[in-house]
Amino acid sequence: MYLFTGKIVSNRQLTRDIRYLRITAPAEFCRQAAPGRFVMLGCDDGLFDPLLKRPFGIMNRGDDWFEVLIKEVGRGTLQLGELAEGSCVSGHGPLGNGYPEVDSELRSKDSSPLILVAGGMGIASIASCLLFNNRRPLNPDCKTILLYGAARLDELLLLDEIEKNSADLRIETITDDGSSGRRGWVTELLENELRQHPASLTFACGPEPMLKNVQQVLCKFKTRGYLSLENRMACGFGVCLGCVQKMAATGDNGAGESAKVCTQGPVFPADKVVF
Amino acid sequence: MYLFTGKIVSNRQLTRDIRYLRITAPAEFCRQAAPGRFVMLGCDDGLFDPLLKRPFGIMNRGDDWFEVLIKEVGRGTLQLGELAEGSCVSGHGPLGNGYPEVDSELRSKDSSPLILVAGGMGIASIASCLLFNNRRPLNPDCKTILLYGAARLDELLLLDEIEKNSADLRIETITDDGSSGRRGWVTELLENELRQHPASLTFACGPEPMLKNVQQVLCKFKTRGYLSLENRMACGFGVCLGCVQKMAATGDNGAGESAKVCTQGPVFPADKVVF
Amino acid sequence: MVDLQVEIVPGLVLKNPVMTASGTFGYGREYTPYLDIAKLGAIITKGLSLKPKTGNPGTRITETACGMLNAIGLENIGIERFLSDELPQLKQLGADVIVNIFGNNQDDYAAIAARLDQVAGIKALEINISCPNVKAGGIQFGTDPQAAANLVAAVRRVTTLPLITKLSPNVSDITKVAEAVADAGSDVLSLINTLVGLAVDIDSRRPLLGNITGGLSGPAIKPVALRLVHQVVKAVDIPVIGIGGIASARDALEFLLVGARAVEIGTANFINPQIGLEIVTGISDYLEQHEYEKVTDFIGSLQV
Amino acid sequence: MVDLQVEIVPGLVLKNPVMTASGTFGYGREYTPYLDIAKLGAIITKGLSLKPKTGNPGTRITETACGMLNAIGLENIGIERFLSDELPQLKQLGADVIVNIFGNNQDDYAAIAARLDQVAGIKALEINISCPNVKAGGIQFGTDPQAAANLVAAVRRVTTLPLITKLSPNVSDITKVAEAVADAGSDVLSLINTLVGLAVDIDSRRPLLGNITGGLSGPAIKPVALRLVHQVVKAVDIPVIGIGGIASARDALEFLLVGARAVEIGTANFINPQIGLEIVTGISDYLEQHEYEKVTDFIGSLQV
Ligand SMILES: Cc1cc2nc3c(=O)[nH]c(=O)nc-3n(C[C@H](O)[C@H](O)[C@H](O)COP(=O)(O)OP(=O)(O)OC[C@H]3O[C@@H](n4cnc5c(N)ncnc54)[C@H](O)[C@@H]3O)c2cc1C
Ligand SMILES: Cc1cc2nc3c(=O)[nH]c(=O)nc-3n(C[C@H](O)[C@H](O)[C@H](O)COP(=O)(O)OP(=O)(O)OC[C@H]3O[C@@H](n4cnc5c(N)ncnc54)[C@H](O)[C@@H]3O)c2cc1C
Ligand SMILES: Cc1cc2nc3c(=O)[nH]c(=O)nc-3n(C[C@H](O)[C@H](O)[C@H](O)COP(=O)(O)O)c2cc1C
Ligand SMILES: Cc1cc2nc3c(=O)[nH]c(=O)nc-3n(C[C@H](O)[C@H](O)[C@H](O)COP(=O)(O)O)c2cc1C
Ligand code: FES
Ligand code: FES
Repeated sequence: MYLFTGKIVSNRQLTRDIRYLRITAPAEFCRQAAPGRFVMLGCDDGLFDPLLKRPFGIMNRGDDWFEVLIKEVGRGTLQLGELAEGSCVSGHGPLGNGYPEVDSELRSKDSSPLILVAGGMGIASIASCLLFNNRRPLNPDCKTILLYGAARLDELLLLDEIEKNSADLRIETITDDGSSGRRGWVTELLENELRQHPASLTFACGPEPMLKNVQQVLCKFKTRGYLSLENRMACGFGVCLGCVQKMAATGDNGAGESAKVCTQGPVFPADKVVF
Repeated sequence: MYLFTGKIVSNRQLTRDIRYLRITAPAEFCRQAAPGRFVMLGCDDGLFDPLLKRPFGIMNRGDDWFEVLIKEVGRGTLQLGELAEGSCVSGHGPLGNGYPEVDSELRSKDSSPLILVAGGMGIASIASCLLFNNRRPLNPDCKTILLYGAARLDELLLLDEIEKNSADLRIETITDDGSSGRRGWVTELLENELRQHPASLTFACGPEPMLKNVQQVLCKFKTRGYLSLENRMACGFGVCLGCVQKMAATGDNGAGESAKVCTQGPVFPADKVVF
Repeated sequence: MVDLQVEIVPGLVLKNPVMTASGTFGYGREYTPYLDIAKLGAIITKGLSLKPKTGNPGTRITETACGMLNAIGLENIGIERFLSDELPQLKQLGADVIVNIFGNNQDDYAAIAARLDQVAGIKALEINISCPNVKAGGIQFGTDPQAAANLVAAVRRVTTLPLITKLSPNVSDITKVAEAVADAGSDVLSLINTLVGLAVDIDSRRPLLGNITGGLSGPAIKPVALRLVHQVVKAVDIPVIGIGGIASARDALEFLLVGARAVEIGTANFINPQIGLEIVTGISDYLEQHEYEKVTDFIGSLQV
Repeated sequence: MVDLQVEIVPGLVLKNPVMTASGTFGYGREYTPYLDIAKLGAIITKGLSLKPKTGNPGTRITETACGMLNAIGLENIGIERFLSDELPQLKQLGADVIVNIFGNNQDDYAAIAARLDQVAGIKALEINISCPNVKAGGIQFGTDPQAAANLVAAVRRVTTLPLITKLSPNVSDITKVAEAVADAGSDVLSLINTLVGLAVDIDSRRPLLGNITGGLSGPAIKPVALRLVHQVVKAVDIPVIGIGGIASARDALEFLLVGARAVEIGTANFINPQIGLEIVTGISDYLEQHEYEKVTDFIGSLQV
């Protein structure tokens, strides 16, 4: 966990309200960044509006930089999204647990695939599993399928980057309005896959309604999976208790009935989360 | 009076904490800008910290731009001073009365000079009398002397610009630490001049202690002058009553005992102001 | 077109629910270069007293995080000069005028109210029982339910104009004062006035304001204001006007949502003198987009 | 070297006047990756109750202009788990620990205080009589001088530890509560706890927090906090600790200037977990630059 001042290396506008930023960071931060971990970012201007830092998934990282995808939905994301190259940000991270390592223990059958499910901005977190791959490989003989749903075709982001970086990846996309060819929800794609590969391992990130659906689908197929949550956070390191999520009474994530998403998550076994 | 969004055309750093900004503005704003008038400026970011706009003297203006000198003394000036070229500001103005037109009525003897006294950042306001000159001339047969005091040599600003733009101008400088050659206060220079030209007309702008001294000197020589005040302002257009200054009981600036610096000033006859 | 008209009480119907708060809109005329003040729901004058008042000496304003402290001290031109020099022009401009009044004691308040009772062109009186910047008068009425009720009753006796009582937030239980003044004959409540605050300068080791303490206003206080409006709306049967930190149409709609029948814009006028009308338009646009026919359908529709 | 040590009361001497506020510093251990918690004046634990508590459902935090609202609902691990799982490590780390306590009623408070009385490694108790986010307990003690005094007296009877009573800002006259609890045996006062606030979402037409209202903290409330500290310092003879919106050494010095003998940093810890020590250093640097030999020479030196 590092507190640092980073510089915006580049800021690409992908859609009307989505930005793709590369930011400098200490080497140690980059080394500790693992798929599914996140960073708290704020503008480094000494002013108090916005007050708190905002959490973003670390989508990719190099030796001394990392990348985030920012959707401008309010004051904080708007301010960060509009930062010019060369501007400074205050960063804090990497935080959270990240996705589990995909080893044989996690997968019940080695031939069954790893299914990554991304809804909307959930791609930022999910993409880290693929983009980090060339540095810290997932189990090499693990086939991977990316199921990616968005509202419209132009919100299906970074597909080129992801394909380029991930050999042996199958990508299926779907959009709410059908503009990508297939119309519907990403959980329909998940059902299709699980029907064929019921012993798969699933990682999912996206809006809460989607995660609820993913949870139900996984439950129906009695198959294992992990959900990455995006609860509101004030601190990001376990002290404000603002981000807690109800959890099933027993299990490996905390003894009690709730867990701090920032430190015990954001990635939880799908069957533990109580929405 | 215009509300407008201006763009930073250029931002030159003159000293460690002083910036020289050129900002775009509507043509009508520029036409109405007169020496000694001011503009309220704030960052156009939709955020509430800083909350209020800040007042700055309009030092110069063209057809669709104006210039200000900003000394970074707190949150507001720091934010404005650090704005990159191309950034937007919210502007409101031109506000205030400005310096009176220098016609024969104002000056008791046509051969006696107009003395401009600037202390520190007061140069921004005072310089407008000179830099606007090429557009709206002061009385052409009026000789002008600029008396300019600052803390140190490197805080004597824009002397080249001013000389270039003002034919027939004599400039005397003085610094607190003597680094400009002469050590002392600008009011000493004023005393010297008034001793020689007791019928001069004086305009002065600078920190309050300096203006108090100027007032005393003018009083001693029984000569006419105007002071430009820089009271704290919330609105700049006469509605908050935050900027009022005590005034002598009678006179042409308001019936009462106080005046709003933003609308009745910032320039007042020196003998009316009660410090 | 969304119908923005709101009837606060039968004698006080506003063309839209957006007013400008006392002390932040001068006497109205100062704003004519920026907007057509006749298009506002109403303008509320700077607080007026029987005699002119010069206000507090020293520094009167200082900025704080997302807010400002003021200690103007209720400087004003007095009721007579207002009636002779300002009101005629406001009438001519077509503005709907509410006069904010204050005094040093109950008799002062009653005297101003009586003086204004028969004056044409005044839509209502707003009684300031809550200004934190004057020693006598003002806040002690605002924190004591009984004193507030007596004051309102005294004013009520001498005027037939709709009476709005402006409440102080600096109390343990605002509903006590609210109920007391409602019972005493106030037709409407408006809240909040400023929170009492202090700012100091560590270098000079002095308070930043001449008056030492001042009134905190601006976006910083909006959460407190919204909470108090919500509380008072639930506690009393008379209409409530929401004030505090409103700087956008969304802010104004938040107050309407919790049940305010109208709002007053204060500090935001200093930053953007056109904000009042921008908020009127913004409310209309929002309601149209969300398919409301009239603003009254939105008012008080909070689901808890 | 400036001497930063402050004696709050004879039994409570701090190496410097910078503490971390309850509920914003976890149980202390969470901050060890960021700073040496032994270098802080003291750390104050999350509010602890007799039994573990799960807190409020739904959204618990939302940001406001220069502030935040929280409605955590005093979730905590309970006093026994704190003593077994957390305190030993804090002792080992060398931290000076003040325990913040609350209960549903007077007996709860007394029971916790009694339990902690003989425990080594606790420097003082801070009694939270002012949390706005729980229905039973908390705020009703904080707004009623008599209830507050009874509570403090009950705690006083069962402990010899220095007692700090944490006051609510949501009152008409804070000096009444301050005097009452001082008379009842509180050694020290700390203030302010959060202001009660509300935030709503006009699109969903619902409150943004699960608990409806929440506690406002952060820079937005600093002027109100400073005013109340100033008021209480003048009203009582016992020492006062300042809290509210402190985010820099200058902010902390403002509270010391008006007479607080120490400060607590709250919300700012979330934004910068190292802020506590940065403020210690900043205070030292400022005082050195201004040629103070000890911080106690600066405390209370406001000239009005
Ligand atoms: C672990 C984690 C990882 C995240 N990763 C990314 C990412 O990679 N890219 C990205 O664009 N966003 C990500 N988010 C969401 C992002 O943090 C929020 O969008 C952001 O905090 C909103 O701040 P704001 O000031 O712009 O919005 P606000 O003005 O605070 O709110 C605007 C709107 O956004 C909603 N909102 C606010 N906070 C959240 C939140 N935490 N989750 C969902 N909705 C919220 C509000 O309800 C409101 O409707 C992540 C969140 C978490 C917790
Ligand atoms: C009519 C007028 C014209 C001005 N012209 C210029 C100009 O051309 N160039 C320029 O750099 N500045 C000018 N000023 C001063 C400038 O407005 C202030 O420096 C600025 O408002 C400070 O804002 P801040 O947020 O940076 O400082 P804050 O953080 O608000 O305060 C920082 C320090 O500045 C002091 N301060 C704040 N406001 C004022 C003020 N109005 N006057 C003096 N001291 C103040 C405070 O006491 C404090 O010590 C002018 C002021 C007025 C009223
Ligand atoms: C500079 C200033 C002067 C004020 N003067 C008065 C006044 O004369 N009478 C009054 O009732 N309220 C007065 N107020 C309070 C405002 O009307 C309003 O209640 C308060 O500022 C909160 O609203 P805001 O946050 O939108 O500013 C004044 C406020 C400010 C900022
Ligand atoms: C998330 C959060 C949780 C808090 N929990 C407690 C608590 O358990 N007990 C308590 O006495 N105060 C609690 N407080 C109040 C703080 O200790 C402090 O009084 C308040 O936040 C004002 O200080 P600040 O503006 O520096 O945050 C909490 C505050 C926050 C923001
Ligand atoms: S965000 Fe503060 S505890 Fe998780
Ligand atoms: S600055 Fe508001 S009246 Fe002058």
